[in-house]
Parts: sequence; structure tokens; C-alpha cells
Amino acid sequence: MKRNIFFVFVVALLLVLPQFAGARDFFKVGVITSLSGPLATGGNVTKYGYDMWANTVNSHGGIEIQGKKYKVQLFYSDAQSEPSQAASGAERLATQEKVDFVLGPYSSGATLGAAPVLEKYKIPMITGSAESPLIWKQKFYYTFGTIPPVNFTGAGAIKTLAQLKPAPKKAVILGSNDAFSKSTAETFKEASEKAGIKVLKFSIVPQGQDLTPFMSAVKVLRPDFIGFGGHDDELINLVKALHQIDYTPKALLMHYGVTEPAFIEALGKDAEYVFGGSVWTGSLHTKSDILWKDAKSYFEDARKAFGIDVDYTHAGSTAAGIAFQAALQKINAAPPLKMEAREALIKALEDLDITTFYGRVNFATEGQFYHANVGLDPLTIQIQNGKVTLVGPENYAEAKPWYPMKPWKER
Amino acid sequence: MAETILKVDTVTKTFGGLHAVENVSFNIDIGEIVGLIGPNGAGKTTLFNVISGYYAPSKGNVYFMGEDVSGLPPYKLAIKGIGRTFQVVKPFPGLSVLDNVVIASLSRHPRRRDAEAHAWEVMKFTGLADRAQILAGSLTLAGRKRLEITKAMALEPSLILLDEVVAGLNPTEADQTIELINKIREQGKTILIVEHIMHVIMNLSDRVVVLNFGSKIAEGKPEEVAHDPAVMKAYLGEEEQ
Amino acid sequence: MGTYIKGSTIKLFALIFVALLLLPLIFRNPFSLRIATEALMWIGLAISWDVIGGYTGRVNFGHGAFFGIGAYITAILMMNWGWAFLPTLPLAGFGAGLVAFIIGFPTLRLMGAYFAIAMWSLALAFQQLALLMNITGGPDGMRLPTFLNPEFFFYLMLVMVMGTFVLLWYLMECASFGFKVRSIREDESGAMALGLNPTRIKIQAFVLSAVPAGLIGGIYAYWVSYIDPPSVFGDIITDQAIVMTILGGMGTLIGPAIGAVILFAFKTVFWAYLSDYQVLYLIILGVVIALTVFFLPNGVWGTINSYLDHRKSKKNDSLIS
Amino acid sequence: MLLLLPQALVDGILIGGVFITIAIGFSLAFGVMHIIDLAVGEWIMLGAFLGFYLTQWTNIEPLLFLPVVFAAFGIIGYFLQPVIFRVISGIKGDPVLMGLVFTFGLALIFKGTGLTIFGFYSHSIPSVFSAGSISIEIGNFYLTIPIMRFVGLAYAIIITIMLQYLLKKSNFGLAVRALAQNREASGLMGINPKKTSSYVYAIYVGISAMTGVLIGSIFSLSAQMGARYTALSFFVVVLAGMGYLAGVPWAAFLLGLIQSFFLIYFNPGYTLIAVFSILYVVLLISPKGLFGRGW
Repeated sequence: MKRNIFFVFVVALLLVLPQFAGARDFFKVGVITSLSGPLATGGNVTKYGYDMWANTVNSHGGIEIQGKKYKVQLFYSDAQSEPSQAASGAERLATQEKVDFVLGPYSSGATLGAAPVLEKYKIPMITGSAESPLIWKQKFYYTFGTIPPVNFTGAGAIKTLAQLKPAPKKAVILGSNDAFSKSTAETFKEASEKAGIKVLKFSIVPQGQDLTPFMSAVKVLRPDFIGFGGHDDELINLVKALHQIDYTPKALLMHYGVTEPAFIEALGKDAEYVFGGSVWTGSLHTKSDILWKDAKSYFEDARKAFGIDVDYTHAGSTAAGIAFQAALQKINAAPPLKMEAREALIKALEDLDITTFYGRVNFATEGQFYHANVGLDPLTIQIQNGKVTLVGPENYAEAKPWYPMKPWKER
Repeated sequence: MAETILKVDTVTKTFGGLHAVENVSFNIDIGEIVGLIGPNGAGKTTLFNVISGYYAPSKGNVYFMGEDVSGLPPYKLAIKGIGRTFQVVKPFPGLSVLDNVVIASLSRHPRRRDAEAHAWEVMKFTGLADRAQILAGSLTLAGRKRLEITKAMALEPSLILLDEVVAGLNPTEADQTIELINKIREQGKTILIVEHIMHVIMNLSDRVVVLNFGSKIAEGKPEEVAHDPAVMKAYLGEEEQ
Repeated sequence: MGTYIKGSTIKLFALIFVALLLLPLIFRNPFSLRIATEALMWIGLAISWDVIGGYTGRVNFGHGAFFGIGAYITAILMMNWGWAFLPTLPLAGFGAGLVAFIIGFPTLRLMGAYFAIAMWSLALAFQQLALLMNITGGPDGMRLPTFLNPEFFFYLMLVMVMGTFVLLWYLMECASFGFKVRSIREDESGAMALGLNPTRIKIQAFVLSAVPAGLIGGIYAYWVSYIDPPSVFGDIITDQAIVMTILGGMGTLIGPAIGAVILFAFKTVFWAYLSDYQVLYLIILGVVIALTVFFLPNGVWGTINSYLDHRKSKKNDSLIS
Repeated sequence: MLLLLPQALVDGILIGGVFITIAIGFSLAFGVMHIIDLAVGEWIMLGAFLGFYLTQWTNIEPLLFLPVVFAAFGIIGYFLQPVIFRVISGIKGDPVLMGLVFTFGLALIFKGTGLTIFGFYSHSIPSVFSAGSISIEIGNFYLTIPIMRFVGLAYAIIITIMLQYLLKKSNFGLAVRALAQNREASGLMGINPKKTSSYVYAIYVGISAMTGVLIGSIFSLSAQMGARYTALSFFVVVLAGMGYLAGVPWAAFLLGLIQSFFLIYFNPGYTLIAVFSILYVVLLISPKGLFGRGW
């Protein structure tokens, strides 16, 4: 009877026994991302982006290496929004599936869990959405990212705001207390101070906190704009809270979630006028000869595939695949990738400088953005007429920024 | 003159202004059986709880073997040698009878092996040995009351407080319990017993203390007390209600 | 219960221990070892939860706090004071135990849901504290040096968890402590009449429950090499330990171990090979939990056990008659 | 900053109003059946989505659907209750704990189903009330009362009063209270414990689902929202005293006021640590909830 424990144990282990992989004519691509748990929303966005890349590559017959086309096959591993599970997933993909390279997690926690393991097995990873500066400070040799960290992009939106007429002078900046949102708020604060905007109040608030009382107090301060770093439902709740207390600052700036289709869908007219930081939109002018010719065609394809208006997280994730694809072609590496090939791949990625539908992909090789993509310009967007519209910097702007914000009631 | 084992000295216990026990004093000598009687709500159980440490007296003191023990927690008193049963029986229902008794034995026999051996001895003495492996929760009421006594005995107390161990039993069971109490007395234990059934207490006790509305109204030999006018009034008064 | 350490029990433990020791030789795969290490970790968390939850009868919704405290102690000592890993472990266990000791006195007076919620809110307060302090890195968490040696962590976890198991087995099933704790669970005031000091016994059990969690937390921090407040102070640690214990059978040690292995094996296999159906996982897990509670209210081991007891007592009856 | 004091008070009470709605049904279910339902947040989630879709299809004010949502989920609750009853009335195992784990299983099933059907994204229920607020501005003195929140508070108070009335004044309430006191005895008195429990559970599930619509209007809704509200509801109910219905509003207001005062007067980052620490300390001081009246 007590043998049961042992028996169960053996069965459990037998089930996860290694499966050996021989020579093959396709690329094994591991995907570690949070498909469940608190971060599943973002995790599934990255999944769409990775799927989009894999499906499109395969519909073109695969990646062409020295005249032969190799298809790609994705092997998913759910990080469950937990660093330990990301690490476990990385170990499985590395040792059991023996993947050639990995498309990485959503969120810094999962990335920091998986990266050391991949480092050990010398498997390159590009993450399509990990915007926390934390990751790049660690200087993982095998980890890259297509979306620049928020301390690289966040300042752009503030610059755009600072050029508005009449220029905003006072700001209240707050961020939710998670790694990404906190850095967002800190970046907003630094950039504002640099631009000569006075920060009246800077607060890091607990995640998911009902901010109505806070906003009532802010209302008294009458700041020109409010900057907020947070995740999807927090952004929605904040806008609703402002509407409910009937307070319209001259401008409202948020990061990440405003370009997500759910934001506009959920808020309707209230989403109008909200500024956001981004690095890509479906209307961005990009030119490329890899898979999609420009942002628009990607946007349209994605809409056909998923029925939603995709944002930069999708695009960044797809671009992660493209970056690998381009680097592989450069070093002419056919699957399966041996250790040397993977080392060469890292070098190729470091040297990579391509333009994609997503924009320029060029990974930094030193400094605080080590291995993050610094080829992009930070963009400022605003929700105008239910659409994510580029309003800055000037050379990218499709429309003038709407300013100041129209009071909620007059919409 | 026999030695006093328990001295209750002007004990008062109030609950929010209500005097549950008021200014009660009496002594118990070693080897005695003292009955504590009184109508419902007379404060018998409260007094029991004061003596066994569940309540600290609001005023007055309790001396056990000459030592002031007022306000000591029950577990310290149990170690000192006061064993008790509960009117509402409190076995550990999820544990076997044996385990129930072993836990009590542990206070004197810290090693489990010794405690278990001791528990068997006590169970044989009280006649529970044949039911040792049953869950305490599945015992009959008589069994549970007997288990209460067994547990109290397993503490090897010098004073044992029995709170209505006969009430609710059928005549046969009651006789068995009385027999057991007599056996316990033969072992030289001192017993303070609360009981509702008059003939039980009158037959068992050497002396009787009568409480009414928290105060002592009489004390003495059973036959004397039975004819005390104050006692008769208290009981008759109760019947009238 | 009611059994001393039998020769057969010792032999069985020894057998399991040797089998586990040899495991890395059979499965030379690091992933399998990682899974085995994590399974051991969950066994440790579940049995340590059961000390206070099952044996003492205080359902603790904040067990994860001890795990998190251990993890952060190890991380802080290593990263901020440059300690080597192993010396931090005793402190991780000690820290968790100390916290249990301090909060034990006031908190353990609470009963049932009040205790559960008090501990839960305390655990969440610790999580918030870790999010706010500088020494813990706030929401950024802490990255520890990586030491990716699967065998090391497997053996360390094995020794820790087996050690905990054997110690708890001795205390709970063999020594008198198990009796005392159970009597507290059954009836505190009744226990007092038998010379037991409930406060002291509860605090002892609480510390006994916290220390292994702290030690495991310390190992976890170095093993995963990255910790942040949600991952080590999150509800998931406590939730899983409770579900595992109840599935396996509360108030026993083998029960939680079985529950931990079953749940963890299910989870791992599901995630590893069926992750396309991630949402289905929640539904299946929910169904499994609901059905188990519905049909096996004493958990898997509890049910097996009472069946065995039943058979044994039947045999005894036939002997008597 | 003293000028903000009325605002802090009002905000605290308004947050408290939302908390009441989350917790009141839960408290009722515990008080009568002694079941700790860890699926309460999922009922809120499911109710919110029903309200969301009804509003999308019809474009009618969502709060008008409250009775529909109540009825729909009341029926579900009515038929689910016997299953839960069986779990918590088993002889083996601790009934409260069994109920707790069983409903945890239910919660996982609901959440999984919710994610499958509704997806991961957050939504919002548009209500006409979310548009306005009552604003008082005299010099430096500001006071804003969001109408939506006020509606929430009103809803909370109405539900509380209705439940109190139902329990204290009606025959049904008598049966419920008898049942809460003693299940066996109530059976002898001609009360059908199973039926009464089913009605109570139906009311609880119905209220929780209606609350979902309100939450979706004030905040947002997503398939993942449940756990958060389960925790909140649990905290409020325990602070009030398990099953002590009349304590729920006060516990809710206390938690709301802690939040609003920390957000306005102190470091907002410390709001939650304050909430949890105070909750912990209050329980230590008053071990059966704020009024010592819980089970």
C-alpha cells in the first residue's frame, strides 16, 4: 500500500521520459509564454504573434536556407505566470524537445526564470514582449528582445506631450506596483522633469487598487496631464474612475494597454483622447521584403486570422520570429542546430540590422539596453475616432494630437 | 484530624455584574467524598470551573494541598493533581478510546510506551479496556461518561472532580458508575461530586455542600442537610416554579 | 495510529529513500530531475502545511508566507551580504520559525475561518512589504547567482524533504507529541483538563510547520535563481499545498505526499504535452477536485486507510466471536 | 488638506458600498448553511458577463437587467445546492473544509469555462449612471460623488435591508434562522431544511451574480476577475463576523475607509499593506469579527 507513492512517482516520471529527436527537415522552435495565470492575457497576445509568424512562414513553404525550405514547428510551454514554471519549461524544451531556438515569455518574471536555463544549454531566445528594463540589466548572452524596454520608449510620449500648445506644466504620475508599470512611471517622471514639467505627485500604488479616492485628491491639484503605468484592466478602471468623478485632465497618458483592442472596445468614447506610448501601429510606414511588405499588410492579415486589431505586442512577437529567420538565413544554418550553429546564430543576431514590417530590428550589444532592440523609434499614439493614431514624433505623425482632452460629458 | 486537600476560601465569581458564585467557603479532607448539590443554576458548575482553573475567581482563593492555586490555568492544576470530568462530556471524538486515555496518561508518563501501558491499566480499572480501539465519538453516553472518568483517573489525581457523571444513565449503568466511584474512593482518592440525583449523592457522600443562587446555604452530613429547612425550601421552591 | 515504529515501516522508508537516491542515475535527464525536485518540494510544503492544518486543526491560508520569508532570507543574505548558499539555509528555516513563534501566540487563539483569514491577510501583508522594501528589490524581485546543477538541487531537496518527513513521522505518529496535537484539534478545553497547555503545543506545531516551509523557500530561491513577491508570496503556494493535502488525506503524512505527487504529476504532464488546451486544465482540475471531495471526503489515503481499518476490525471481530 | 476630509469619507463609504454587495450574499450563505463558498467571485464574474452580453445585444441600461440576472442565477443556485448540501453534510471530514475545497473546484471549473467562452480580454458594461457625478466646489473645497458609485451604495443598502427584512420579519426568515441555529431541530418543526437551504443558496448566487453586473459597470470585467473578488468577499465577511449579516456593512465601510484615507492622506503605495495589517490586528483583538458576533 505504501508502495503506492513510489508507484505513482515512477509513473509520473515515465510519462515525462525523454523523447529522442533525430535528424529533421524542420526547425523546432520552443515557445515559453504565460498561457495561464494572472498574466495570461498578455501571454496569449504573444502566442498570437508567434503563431502568426509560424503559420505565415510555413505557408511560404518555410525558411529558405541554401535553396532548401525548412518549415518551422512551434513547441509551446506554458510559463503559468511563474518564473519557476518558465524555468521548468525551458529545461524541457532544451533537453527533451531539443529545440533550436526559443521565442520568449511575456513579463520579466518569466523571462528571468527561463533565461538562466537557456543560458546553460546555450539556446538563443528572443522575447517578443518583455519590456521591463530589469531583463537587459542582467546581460544574458543568449537572450534578445524585439520590443525596446520601457525606459527606452516611455520618454518619447512625454516629449510629444511637452511640445503641445499650450505646453503642459504640471503632471501627476503614478504606476502600479509591478516591475514593468513601476519602471514606466519612473520613466515618465524622469522624462517629465527633463522636459521642464513639474511633477506634482508621484505615486506607486498597489496592483489592482481602486483609484477613485486617489483621483479625487488629484482633481484638486489640477495637473495638466496624468501619466499612468499599469496593465490592461487597471487602465480601463482608471479611465472609468476619472469619468465617474467627472474629471478630465488636459491629457491622459498611459502605456502598454491602450493600443490593445480591448481598451477601445471596453471604453468606447471614453477611450478617445487617451495618449499612449508604443513602437508600432498598424498604420506605421514600414517597408520590408520579409513575409510582409509593410505594417498595413500585417495588420490586415492578423485581422483576418484572429478577428482583432493587433498592436505592437503581436507585431513584436512576430518580429522575434522574423529576426531568427533572418539570422538563420545569414549563417545558412539548417536544422537541427548544433551548438556551433547556435553560437553563430547569436553572433548573427548581434550583427542583425534588418527592416521588417515591424520596423528596424537591431539589437544593442552593450549598455543598459544590452540585447534589446534599439532600432525603433518610440512613438506616441492617441486614440482618435476609435483608432490608434500616430501623433508623434512629427516625422511619424498621421494626425495632430487632440489637445486638450474634451470633457467626458461633451462627447 | 484528617489533612485538608482543598480549601475554597470565600470564592466569588461574577460574570458582568452577575454573581454566579458568591462568597463560598468549604474544605475537603483527604479521602473524603464531598457532594456539591443545589438547584439548577445554583453555580455548581461555575464553582467546578473555578476549582479546576477554567475560571479565575473574581474574589477569594482556592488552596490545593496548602498552596494557593487561584487563577492557575487548568493544565497546571491537572499536573498538580486535580482531575475533572465535564458535565457536557468532552472526549476527543476523532480519536480512539485508548488514545484518549493515553493523552491523559502522558502527563505522568511522558514516554509514549509507558503512557500506553498506564492507559491500559486505568482502562482495565474502569472497565473500558474492551472498547479501547473504538472511536471515542461512537461510544454510548454511558461509555462517554465512563471515558471521562477514565481520563481523569489517568492523570493520577489526588483530587477528582466529577460533574454529573450519573445523570442521564439508566439504572443499571448508574449502579455501575456508583460502583466505580466507590472503587475510586477505595484507592484513596478524594472526590468532589456534583450530581442531580439525590439518592446517589446522599448514598455516596461523606459530606454535602449545598449551593443556592451562588451562595452556600448548608453544609454537613447528608442526613443532616436533607432535613435542613433552608435546603428544603430551596428545593421545594424550585419545584413550585 | 496506535502503532510504534515498526520494522516494516522503517524498511519501507529506507526503500523509498534509496530508490529516490538512485533516481538521478536512472533518469539522467535534467528535466526529469527538475520535475522530481519540484514534486519533492510540493510534498514538503503539503506535509508541513498538514502539521498545522490537519494534525492541529488550524486551516492556515497563509502558509506561503513562511515559504516566501525563507526565500527572501536566502536571497538577501546571498545578494546583499555575499553569503554562500548553504549557510543561508539554516537562517531561512530559523527566520520562518521565528516569525511563526512570534505571531503564533496571538494568532493561534483564533479559530476556524478567523485563523485562516488572519493568516491570509498576514501573508498578503508580507507580500506587500516585499513589494515596498528596497532590500527585497520591490516589484523587480531578486536575481540570485545561477547554479544550474540539477543533481545538487535534487539531492538537497530530497534530504530536506525526507528529513522533514521522517522527523514529522516520528513526532506525529510515534512520539507523544502527535497525541497532544491531536487532542488540541479535537477539543482544546478538554485537553487542558488533562494537563496539556494548548498555547504551547499549538505554537510548537506552528513552528514545526513553518520551519520546513522556510527551508524549502530558501532552496527554491537559489534553485530558480529569480524570486519576486508574486512568485514566492503568492496565494498559489498555499492553495496548492491545501488542495494537495485534502486530496491526499488530511491529518496524515502519507496523504499529503500522495496528493502532492498526484496533483503535480497531473499538472506537469498536462502542461508539458497538452498545453494547447491550457484552459481545459482548469476545468479538468476543478472537476477532479470536486469529484474527489464528493466521493472521497477523507482524501485518497484517508479512504484507503479507513478501508484497511475496516477490514482489520472485521478480522478482529471474527477472531472474537 | 483637511478640506479633503469629506471626500475621503465619502470615497471610503462608496468603496465600502461596493464591498457590501460583494460580501452580503456570501455572509448569508455562510450564516445559514455554514458553507464557505470559494466560488463567490466566479458567480460575480459569470453574472457580469451575462449582464455584459445582455447589454450588448439589447443596448438597454444594464442595471435594468438586474432582476433577469438574479432570476437566471437563482435558478442555477437552486439546483446546485443539493450537491453542495451533500458535500457539507457528510459525516466524514470537516464539513466546512470540504465545502471550501469543493467550491474551490467549482471555481476552477467556472473560471476555465469563462476563459474558454469569454476569452482573456477585459470588458466594461456601459451604464448611463457612469457618466455623471455630483460635484461641490466652494473655493478650495471640493467634493465629488460619482453617481455610479452612489447607485452601487444604494443597491448595497437596499439589498441589505431586504435581506434583513426577509430574515427578521417573514415566515421564510423564521425558517432560515431556525435552520441556521439547528438543522435537526428545524426539521422537527416542520421546516424542510433542504428546500430552505436551496432557496437561500439561490438568493446568494442571484445576489452575487447581480453584483457582477454592478462591478462590470463601475470597474471592468474579465474571465480572470473572480479570485480577486472571492478574496475581498471573504475578508469582509470574516471581519464582519462569519455569518453575521448586520456586521457586513460596517466591515465593508471600515475596509473602504482605510483605503480612501491611505490613498488620499498617506502614501498610496501602503494602502494594501495597511488594509491587510489592520484586518489582521482587528481579528487578533476581536477574534469573532468586529462585533464578536460571528460563528
